[in-house]
Formats: sequence, structure tokens, C-alpha cells
Amino acid sequence: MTVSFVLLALLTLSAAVAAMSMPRLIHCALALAVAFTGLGGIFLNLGAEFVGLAQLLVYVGAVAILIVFAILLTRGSEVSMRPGARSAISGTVIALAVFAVLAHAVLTSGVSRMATTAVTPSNRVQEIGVTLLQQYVLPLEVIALLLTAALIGAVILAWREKSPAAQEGAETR
Amino acid sequence: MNGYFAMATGLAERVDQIFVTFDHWAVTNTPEPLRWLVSILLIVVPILAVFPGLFALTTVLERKGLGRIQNRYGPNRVGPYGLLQPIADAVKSLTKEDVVPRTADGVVHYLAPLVIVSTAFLAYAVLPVGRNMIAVHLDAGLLFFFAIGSATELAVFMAGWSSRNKYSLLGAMRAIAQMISYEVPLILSSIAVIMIAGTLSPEKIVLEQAQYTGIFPHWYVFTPWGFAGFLLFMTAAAAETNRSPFDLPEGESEIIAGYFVEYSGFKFALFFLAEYLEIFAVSGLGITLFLGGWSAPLSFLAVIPSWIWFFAKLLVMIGVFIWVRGTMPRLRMDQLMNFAWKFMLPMALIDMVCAGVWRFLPGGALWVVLRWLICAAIIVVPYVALARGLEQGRKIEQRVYRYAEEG
Amino acid sequence: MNPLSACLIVAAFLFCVGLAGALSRSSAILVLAGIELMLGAANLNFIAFWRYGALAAVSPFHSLTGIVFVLFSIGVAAAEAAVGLALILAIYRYTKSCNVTQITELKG
Amino acid sequence: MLGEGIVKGLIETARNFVGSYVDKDRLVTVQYPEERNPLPEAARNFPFLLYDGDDPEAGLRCVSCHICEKECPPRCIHIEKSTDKKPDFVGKQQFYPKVFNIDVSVCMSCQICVEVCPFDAIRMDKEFELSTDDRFGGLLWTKKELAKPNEYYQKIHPMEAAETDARRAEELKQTQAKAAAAAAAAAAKAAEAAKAAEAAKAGNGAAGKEPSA
Repeated sequence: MTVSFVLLALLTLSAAVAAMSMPRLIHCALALAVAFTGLGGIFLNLGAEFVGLAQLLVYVGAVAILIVFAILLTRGSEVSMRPGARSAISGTVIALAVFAVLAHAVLTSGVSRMATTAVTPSNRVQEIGVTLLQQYVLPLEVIALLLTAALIGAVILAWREKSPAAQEGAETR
Repeated sequence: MNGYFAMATGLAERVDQIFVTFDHWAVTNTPEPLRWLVSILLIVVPILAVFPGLFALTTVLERKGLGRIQNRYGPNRVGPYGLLQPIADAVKSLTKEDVVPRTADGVVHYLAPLVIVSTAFLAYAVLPVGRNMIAVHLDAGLLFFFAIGSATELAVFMAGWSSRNKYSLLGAMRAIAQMISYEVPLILSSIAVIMIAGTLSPEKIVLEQAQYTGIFPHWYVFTPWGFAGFLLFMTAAAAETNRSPFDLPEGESEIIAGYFVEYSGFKFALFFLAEYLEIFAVSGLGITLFLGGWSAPLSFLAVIPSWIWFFAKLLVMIGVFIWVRGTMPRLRMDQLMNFAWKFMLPMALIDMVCAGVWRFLPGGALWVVLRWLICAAIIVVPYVALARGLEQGRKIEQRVYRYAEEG
Repeated sequence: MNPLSACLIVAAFLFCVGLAGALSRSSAILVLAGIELMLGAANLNFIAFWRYGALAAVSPFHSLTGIVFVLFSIGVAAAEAAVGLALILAIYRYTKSCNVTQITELKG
Repeated sequence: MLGEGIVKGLIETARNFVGSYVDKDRLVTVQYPEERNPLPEAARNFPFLLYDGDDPEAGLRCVSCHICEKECPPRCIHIEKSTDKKPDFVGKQQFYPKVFNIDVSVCMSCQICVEVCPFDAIRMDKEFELSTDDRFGGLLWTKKELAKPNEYYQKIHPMEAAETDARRAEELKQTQAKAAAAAAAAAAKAAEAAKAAEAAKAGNGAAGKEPSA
């Protein structure tokens, strides 16, 4: 556990808390982007270069932007969170309970006593590519199909029949 | 005679590696506890010094070049030939009042220029500016470049949204829509290179191209798919960096200045800096991917240091950007989107197919010509078809004025 | 506490933050964001086990399983975000709201 | 064909770029402080006062009649009349301005003062490099700064000046003629009186020849 890991973890977690608790939706989205960046940083810190950068590219470059666009397109429906709302309290309580259980499970299981290797296992991009296209070629194709279906589905869902302006919005995504 | 030749090449090698040697010398000659700091500083400081310097030079060259294109002089007052103009500009922007709108979202408004500049600088980490001259040896360098590049979109949005100005919001939305649309052909056209080079590391891609047949280099731009890919890449790069003719997000005549309307003084200068840094970075990537990076255009010219070649190529690319800016009018939003999705995207996909065909056709004596012809056909035929398709239904019609002719 | 369990604790906390957000916020977009955070936490677990797990040094094929799974997971998350946000847009267009407490038409 | 127009445009701009270095005629910009276009004859901006001869005090044409001060729409002229008099160009005794100020930061260059001046004393200048670091004092011109010789006027507005000069010469001639006539008449009268006196003295009333003018 290095200093950089601790810093990145703190950044990620505080940004995530901010993203889930800030009153304005846009701030939430921006904090979420920071949280995703921090998560990518943790991946890089753990030595998973390709995944960390893919995380940045997909989450910060695409998902965060998508969320921002969605927030702007659904303007006027901004509901400010009332801190004392029942759902907020019960949600937090449930989440804390889940965290207690998970933390207990992690700390008492054999995992926390396991000897960990210090060296990063090899993960050259070429090897990842070979693994993806040999061992995992079927899942890869399925993912490709899923993404295509999601693309078409998203376009059709967001398509507004009447005005042609919506078409562009659907296309950009 | 042979001895002289060897000495000359040895000297050239020395000059070529002068920065690398200096870096090594400086790091080994500092005491152990400070080594990490020195090695970081020796990477960061040159990047922070050279590229903003290039930015300063480019602002003058651009204004002078545009002036000459329009038969004007351009700036010629400050210093010899107006070369000190950027210093005057810097002083001006530093001493200007920093105006922040009252209703603006202060924190986000403040952070946006910082984010955009820092991401622009980060992109240089993976650009090989010379032999053995790269800041970070990343195996997935290209992915890093695109990942960092995609973060600028968020910074643009932050700037546009936090200003509380409808023009800046419109500009930001335009910018993001445009960036996302053109990121697709940008990445797809570089995938063709990745397929051929078999690596995501910019260093290895350059090394792959820095070989010579006779005196001619193996640059990817000299192949059919590489040529098409280069044009696609640079077009998408121009759009990605909001560069004319794709500068709709900051169209002065329509939305004043786009997402940085509400920025003044030094923050505006930061946006300006970031924009140019992005242009340099993406041009540098184009050079790395297609124009052989730091390698010399002819084998015997390799005596000239590799970093000189890189910056010479970069200056040429900047010149081309300026030339294009002086030539073409701004596109309309629908034209922009049509161009991205109906022309650039299919062409980039076809380019990938072409690269694949090129990769798997045998490379025998007869096949060299045949391979060329086949690949050229794969590129040219869809190009002609797409161009005709785009031009169809775009007949220029007599304009009907709905209101003006009633009176 | 070794690095592996530190990663797992961080991931667990991230998951719970996402869970709390998804349960307590009334904006559909933020619910989706919470789910994305939970997916990210799961990815962190994959990476942690890939990095420190027992399989890491065994064979090159197994050593990359964690990475590959995260890649698939990122792909699925992207697809989910696209479809989810398109759904939210469609619902917003219909009800002029994306507050999950107000969309009650399917309530029995 | 897609791209054809782009190439054509690029060639055109390249030709402009290279041409601007080869052919100086392409560059229409005038490099202002070093080279400057001659101003047109009718150019004008702010008024100045004319004087004849060499002495700006003695030759000043202004007679302090206050017409321009009253007509000035933005009221940028301030005149204080003298108590004593001095002869004007035809020799008539006239008042002269003790103080004559024009605030050019207020003046709107309408030329009305020039139109109304019956003494051709005020005219429009062509001088336009007026920047000063003194915002209030620097642009308030006193009589000393305003007074300029007639030669200057002839230089900046040759046609107008010629016309004015001709008119003034005519006026001068007429006045002189009148004066001469008056003098002659006076002389004749004097002569007549003398003659009459002589005649009276001599008792001879023969009329003498009329003196010609």
C-alpha cells in the first residue's frame, strides 16, 4: 500500500461521495467524472495500464459526457435532494450496513492474510490482444454484438419522430 | 576516408543524443535522495518550456501567414519583423482584469482552464520528439493519448456551463458534439496504423517506420491506406481541436466566441494556449503515426539530429493548418455532422479494411505492384462513390426569400 | 492489512457509496450514476485480484483473466449507460420528469 | 468531385501568400507612421485661428465678435473680449480676443464656426495626431496654440485659401479705394476750401479742375 494508492483512493472515494450527495445534478456529474478518473488512476497504480486507460477513455470521455448531455436534455426536472428525506436516510443506513458486512467479510477472510506478490504480472497490450482474440474470442464477439445492439437501441429510444433536431442528438451518442 | 566517415557519423550520433546524454549525466551526478526529483524535472521542464514557446512563435507566424494570404503585412511592429508580439500579448493578458460573471459557478469556472491546460500538457508525455526522447515509456501510449484527449471535452463543458451564458453553453454543446463525432474517425484511422505496426507504443511505431529501402523511408503515408488514413486523421484532428474550418464552437459571428466568452485576461490566454497545445500534440501524433516521427525523409539525411526532424515536420504541419485556416470558410453544423458520420466514418472503416488487406497480401516482387493497385482501388472506389453520394441532392437552388420580397 | 484487502475495502466502500446514491437519490440519472459506480467498484475488485491474487504468477493465460473481464465489464457498462440514458430521455419526453418517485404508472 | 474545390482554394491562397512577398503592389496597407497617404483637400477636423503677417498677436484676424461662440452647438469656444482696440488688416480699429479657447475634446468638427465667421478668422485644420497624456489641459487649446499664419492655411487648403485671399484682397482694394476716394474727396474739399479762401482772397471765383480719383 503506497502513498499514491492512498491518495488516489481518497480522491476517488471523496469524489464518489460528492457525486452521490451534491445538490446540483451537474456538480454530481462532474464529481462522478473525477471519481472515474481516480478509479482509472488506481488501475494504473496497480499496474493495469491498458485497463486504466480504457477506463479513462470510456468513462471520462464517453459515459460522463453522456450523463452531462442527459442532464442538460432533461432540464427543468432537477429535484434538489432534501437531506432529511426518508429515502436518503434509509438508503444511507442500508449502504452502511452493506459496507459493514463487506468489510467484515474482507477482513476476516483468508484474503487479508494471504501473501501477495510484489511484482506486477505481465500485461503487455499485445498479450491482452492475443488473449482476447484466442481464449476469449466468443465473449468478445458477444460484447461487440451487445454494443451494436445498444447503439441501435439507444438511437431508436432517443429518436424523436416529429422534429429532426433530435436526430442529431441521437447520432452524436 | 572511411575513418572520417565514421567520425562524422559518430559526431552526428552524439548531437542526436545530446539531450539524452545530458539527462543521463544530470541524473547520475545528483545525490541519490534528489535523483527522482531531477529526473522528473528534466522531463517536465522541457515540455513546459518548449511547447509554450512554440505556441508563442505560432501565434505570430499564424497572424503573419494569414495576413500574407490576405495580402496584408500582419504584425510587424513589436521587435524585428514583429517577432516579439507574443511578449506584448502575454503582458497584456497578464495585466488585464479577470472578470467572472456574478452568476457564474465560481469553482467550476476557475477549474475549467486549469483542467484543459493540464490535459493538453499531459498528452505530450507519450510523443517521441526524437530518438530515445519520450517522456514516459508507455506500452499503451496511443490509448493514453486518446484517453487524455477525451478529458478535454469535459473541461470544455465545464467552461461552457459554469459561465451561465447561453452562448458559452451553446458553444460547449457544439464543441462536445463535434469532438465526440470526430473522435471516432480519429481513433479508427489510427487503428489502421496500430494493425500494421502491431503495437500501441508510439516509440515502436516510429521505429517501425524509421527503416529505409534504398534511400526511401518506410513511412506509412507512402502506402494507399496510410495516405488516406493520414488525410482522415488530420481532418479529424482539425475538427477535434476546433480548428478552422471546423471552428464552429467558437464561431465569432454566430455565438461570439463559444465556450470561453466569459473568460478574460489570463484565463482566456490559458484557453488559447490549450487550444494550440492540442493542435501541436495531435499534429505530433499524426507525424508519429504516418510521417515517420523523428526519422529523416531520406536515409542520408539521418545525419541531421532526429529532434530537428520532428520539429521541422511539426512546423510544416502547423503551416498547413494555418494555410487551411486562411483558405476555407466555416462549415455549418449539419454539414459538419453529415461529414463526420456519412463520409469520415465509412472512409475510416474502409481504411481499416484496406490496411488489413495490405497486411495479408504477400510481399513478393510482382505482388508489390499488385498490392498497391488493389489497396488503392479499395480506397479510391468508395471515395468516389461517397463523394458522389454526398454531392447528390446538393444542387444550388434559387433562394426564396420568405419575408424580404413581400414588401 | 495487506494491499489486496486495502483494495477490497476501497472497492467495498465505493460500492456502498454507489448503492447509497442509487437508493436515496430521486433523479433517475443519478441512480444510473450510482450503478456505474458500483460497476466500477466491481472492476476494482477484478483488478485487485488480478494484481495480487494467487493465479497471477501461474500461467500467462490465467494471468490476464482479470484484465479481460474488466474490459468486458467496461464494455457492458458503456452499453448500459447508453441504453439507460436513452430510456431516461424517452421517459422524460413522455412524463416531463426524470424523478423516479413520480414515475408510477406501472404501480398496481 | 469532393476535394477539388479545396485544392483550388488552397492554390489560390498559396498564390496570394507567395505573391505578397514578390509583388509589393499586392500589399495595400499603408505603413502609417512612416508613410502616409496625402489627406484630401476637403479634410477637416478642428478649428484654428488665422493671422496675417508674422506676429500672431498683431495680425490675428479675430475681432472677438462672439458669433462663433454663440453658434457653436457643443459650446466648445470661449472668448473674452479685450478692452482696448488694435487696427485690423484694413487699418480699422477693432477689438481683439484677450482669451480665445477651444476645447477640442468637446468640439464635434461641424465647421459651423467657420461658416458664420464674417472676418475669415477661423478655419478648419487637418492636424489629426492629437493624442496627449493630459486629459483635460492637453486638449484645451488657447489662443497661442490656435493661431496659425495664413501661409499654413494656404498650404493645407489651397483652393479654399485662394478663394478667401481673393475675397480679402478685393475687400482690401475696395476699402483702400474707398479710403483713397475719401482722402481725395477730403483733399478736394480742402483744395476747394483753400481755393475758395484764395478766391475770396483774390476775389476771383474761377472754378478749378476736379481732382481725379
